[in-house]
Amino acid sequence: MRNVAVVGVGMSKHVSKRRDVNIPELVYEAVRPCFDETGLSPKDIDALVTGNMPAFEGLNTPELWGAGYWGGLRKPALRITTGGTTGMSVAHGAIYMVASGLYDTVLTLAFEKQSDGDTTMGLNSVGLADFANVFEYKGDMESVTLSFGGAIGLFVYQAARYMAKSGCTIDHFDRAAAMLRNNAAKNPYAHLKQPGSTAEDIAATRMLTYPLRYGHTCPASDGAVAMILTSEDRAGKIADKPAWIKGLAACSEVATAIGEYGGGSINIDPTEQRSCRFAANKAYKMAGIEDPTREIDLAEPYIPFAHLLFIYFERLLLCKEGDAPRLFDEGVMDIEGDLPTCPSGAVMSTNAIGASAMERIAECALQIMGRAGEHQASKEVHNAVAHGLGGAANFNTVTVLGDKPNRG
Amino acid sequence: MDKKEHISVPGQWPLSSYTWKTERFLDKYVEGLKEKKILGLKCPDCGTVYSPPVSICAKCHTRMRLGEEADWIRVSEMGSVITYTVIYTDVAPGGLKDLAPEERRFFALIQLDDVDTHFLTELKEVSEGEISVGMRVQAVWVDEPQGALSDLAHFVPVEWSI
Amino acid sequence: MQDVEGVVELSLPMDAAFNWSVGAYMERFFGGFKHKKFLGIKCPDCGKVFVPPRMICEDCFAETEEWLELGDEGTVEGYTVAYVKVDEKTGGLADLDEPEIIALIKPEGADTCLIHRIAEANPEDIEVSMRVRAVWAEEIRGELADLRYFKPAT
Amino acid sequence: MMDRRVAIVAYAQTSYESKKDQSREMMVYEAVRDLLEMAGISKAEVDTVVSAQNDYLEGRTISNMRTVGPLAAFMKDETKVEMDGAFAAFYALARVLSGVHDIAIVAGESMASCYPAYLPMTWTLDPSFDRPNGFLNEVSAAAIQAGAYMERYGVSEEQVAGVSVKNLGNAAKNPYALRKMPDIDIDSVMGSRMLYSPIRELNAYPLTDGACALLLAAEEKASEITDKPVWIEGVGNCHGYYHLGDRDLAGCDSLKTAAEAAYRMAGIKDPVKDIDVAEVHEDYSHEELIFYEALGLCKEGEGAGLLEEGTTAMQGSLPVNPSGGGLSANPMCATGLIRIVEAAMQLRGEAGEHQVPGEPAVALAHGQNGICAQQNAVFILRR
Repeated sequence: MRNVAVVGVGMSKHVSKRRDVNIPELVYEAVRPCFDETGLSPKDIDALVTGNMPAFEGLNTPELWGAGYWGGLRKPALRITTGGTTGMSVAHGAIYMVASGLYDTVLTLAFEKQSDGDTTMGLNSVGLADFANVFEYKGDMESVTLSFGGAIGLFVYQAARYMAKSGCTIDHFDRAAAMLRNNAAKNPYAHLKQPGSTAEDIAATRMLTYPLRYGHTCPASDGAVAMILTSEDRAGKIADKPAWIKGLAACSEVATAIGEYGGGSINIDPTEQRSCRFAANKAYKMAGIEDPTREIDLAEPYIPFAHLLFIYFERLLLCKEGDAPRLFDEGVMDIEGDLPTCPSGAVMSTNAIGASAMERIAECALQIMGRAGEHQASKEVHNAVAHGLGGAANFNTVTVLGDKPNRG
Repeated sequence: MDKKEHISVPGQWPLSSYTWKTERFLDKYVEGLKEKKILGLKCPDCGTVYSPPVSICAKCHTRMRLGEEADWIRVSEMGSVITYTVIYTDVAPGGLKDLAPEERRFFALIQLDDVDTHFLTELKEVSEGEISVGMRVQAVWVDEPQGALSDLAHFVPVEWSI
Repeated sequence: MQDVEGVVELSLPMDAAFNWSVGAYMERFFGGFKHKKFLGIKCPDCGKVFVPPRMICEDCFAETEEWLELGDEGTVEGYTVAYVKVDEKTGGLADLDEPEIIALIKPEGADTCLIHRIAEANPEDIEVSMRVRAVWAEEIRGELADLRYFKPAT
Repeated sequence: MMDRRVAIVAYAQTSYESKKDQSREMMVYEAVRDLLEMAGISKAEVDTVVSAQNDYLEGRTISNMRTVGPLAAFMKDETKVEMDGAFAAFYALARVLSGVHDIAIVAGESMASCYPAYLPMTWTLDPSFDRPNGFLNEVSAAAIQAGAYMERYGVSEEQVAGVSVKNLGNAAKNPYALRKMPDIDIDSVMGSRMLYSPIRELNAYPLTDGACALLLAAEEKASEITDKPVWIEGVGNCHGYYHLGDRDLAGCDSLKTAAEAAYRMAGIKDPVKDIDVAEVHEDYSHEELIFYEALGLCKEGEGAGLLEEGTTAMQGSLPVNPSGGGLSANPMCATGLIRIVEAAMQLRGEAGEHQVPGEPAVALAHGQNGICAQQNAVFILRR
């Protein structure tokens, strides 16, 4: 694949309600800084690749409306939507546009304006048809609705099994949440900032559904992210220190917990995340990374719930299975640690859903460029891994970034 | 961000205007439940056993043979807890309300013996201290099965083991 | 092997509700309705005047800034006579009792058109470049519904 | 511009119906099963899967979550383009060109019998004005466009009806088509129910259930799979103005730009001479005339003449839509992909009764997205 560089990154501030702007205007706040910082204008852009979580805002293909606001008029356009993974699936689309040789410089962006929409019904609509069949065959609807109230429904099952397999406790989740809240406080784009948050503060929040507490969950945000990607021959002219795309992969399994139309699911163990390991292996191989535990300097996994910090640290092959809680205890994942993980504060602190997975790449790029500011990792970042999660924890996407392009 | 009243326009996504269609892969399964039998459906290509059944095997991209007697097998009423949850809160007017310990309910993903899939069910006759991943459980039937998914009322811990 | 025939058809009585922010530019546009005027906005680069107003000129990628008062008259640039409408529930095309005129109308002083209804006119009397004038609600609130329809400006 | 040669090596279509007696999952499964069967490969050999689906057509968000199995995408690098299928093919092409993937499944599908007909497209409208006003929808927008085109160039309703007569007559020979009308004439179009003037029922696409799939392969794999590869020589893709009131409705600038890009890449100098057969994605009959002009098959305003002189008829020198086009079947998200598949079938000489004469060597296929073809994708194929 042709080398691809991230040369511009822009993000809007993320808050719970931006009632003063419409969707194209909100996204423009992420796009404008990309152009300002690179000195490029839409004339320099060959294509636009976009997406958001479909069906959350009640707008069908909002790019039809917005792309002109973002410099996309008369450009090739591609809308990609895959659920929670959307932001990274979109970025992968943009990477392939450049890697294919079809285009040289591509603007990519992802967004969500949750305050316009009905997130709960949006999420429920994932399974409406499946639940309808359970209803049709006179299943116990109460158990379905009680145990699947929103996205948390699935993740509690995952968290409980991970605890049993790894031997970690809810206390780990409390401390992970506190670390992420503190990291977010250093990130100017983050939504939920709680400087000085402690594990005790998190532990004092209400248990929603065992084993996850309110303090282990993510907010609903309005926000957007944009990036400019370009080919190797152009990158040096645009940015002094671009971040390079070294590897990418996605992998899809079937949904866990409730199968299609109420059928059984072969995705038996929701903590196994075989698709994540599979994608990570492929992406590392492309990047020439043989031992991610040593060669990866920083990770931005997709963590909307606290327990996922441990699961994805392991499934991204950054340690042996079951070791994540111990490494966390040793401070490895801290901003000052050996393998800083989610210095941005993660999706747990900022969740404009469609944008979230692209923000993982954007955050890795900022860290490699040395432009993360207060949440810049202490160690020098040569290689970083970004991750996206979607569907019913059955879509995984992985992107490996580095400070040097691939050779050979 | 700001306190000013902003103009917004209301709208709807009328999900009630949609129809979804699915194959009748649960017909024979609920017929089995009526006779207090749990049936599984075996993929004719890779042999994966689904219970409840499905119409397509994702693993090997094969259409399941819903009309083929030989592919339907009776499976065990016993299985293991893959994972579980305890419901601590419920939706109430004005937000969530905490449930008292005796009101809390248990749900689990269960994998039946001889089956390659899991499904969601309620666990009863169990306490928060007892429930665990890997716990052996067995099916409890309603007294008079109707040929409905709810005939398989819930699961309880297995009191004995071999 | 006997195949299992037919499908299960499912539906559920559930809808999702939304509330879209119109943004600062459209808020100001609706503010103009209080004075029975269309407000347009001009691109600082190419000078094009947009109605409805918007933040960006797509051609120039420039932020618009200069607001213009355009009155409430315009010309018909295109139209259709509707014999049906989209049913809000089924989405199908349901017959209208009376045909309705839907037109592209370019407000005087604007370079773009908006789409609205023309009433107090027979379909056969409508033609491209005829002048029309807005008819406003009796009680003006500064919202979309203030603009009821257009009629021929004779 | 393309470092690697990529070919269409297999294709599959379901029959197009107004109400299929199966789930959309089974419909997709059958299309992909037939595709793999034609290619003679197993799921294991596929590297990546790109689907075209729209959540407002499916009535559930993350609509690709439940089609992983049917798409043969289990444990694959799978993704979804929420646009017409031609754009999914465009993305899959980029994936193979990058060298990361060698074999890609592309599939598009929808079931109009399950979604509320014309409502999903109204949800693409500006929520601060056009959507709450309720005047605009895809049909009324198309009618305003048809009126603008006819007014500009003095084209009559009968001339526009000629497109329906050609396409629906062609469709009678296409085994997959939904609307087959071997005996159609101008009078039957002019006598059909008036919807929004000048658009009548037979000027508009039929609501359709259906799925379509194709297989792309890099050169070295293509020769293993087929001895009749159809090469993708050029692609173009373009996003145009959103607001109907901003556009020059009598033309289609974004298609013109997309076509120019595709021609440049494929080395097409004179489309009329260089292209042997075309499949365009028209939702309404007047669109096909506008598309002739935007594609450079004739001068602006001469689309009706091109049709009338028979150039675009099945036996003409540049047949357009021998399959019957979107007027004969329009499963949204699949329609543009069907155009690519039909074009490939023509180049392989496998179109059966609707095969055009003269062993075509170069074909054009087109897909559109958004109201009045706001976004367009163009493919140039060569056998």
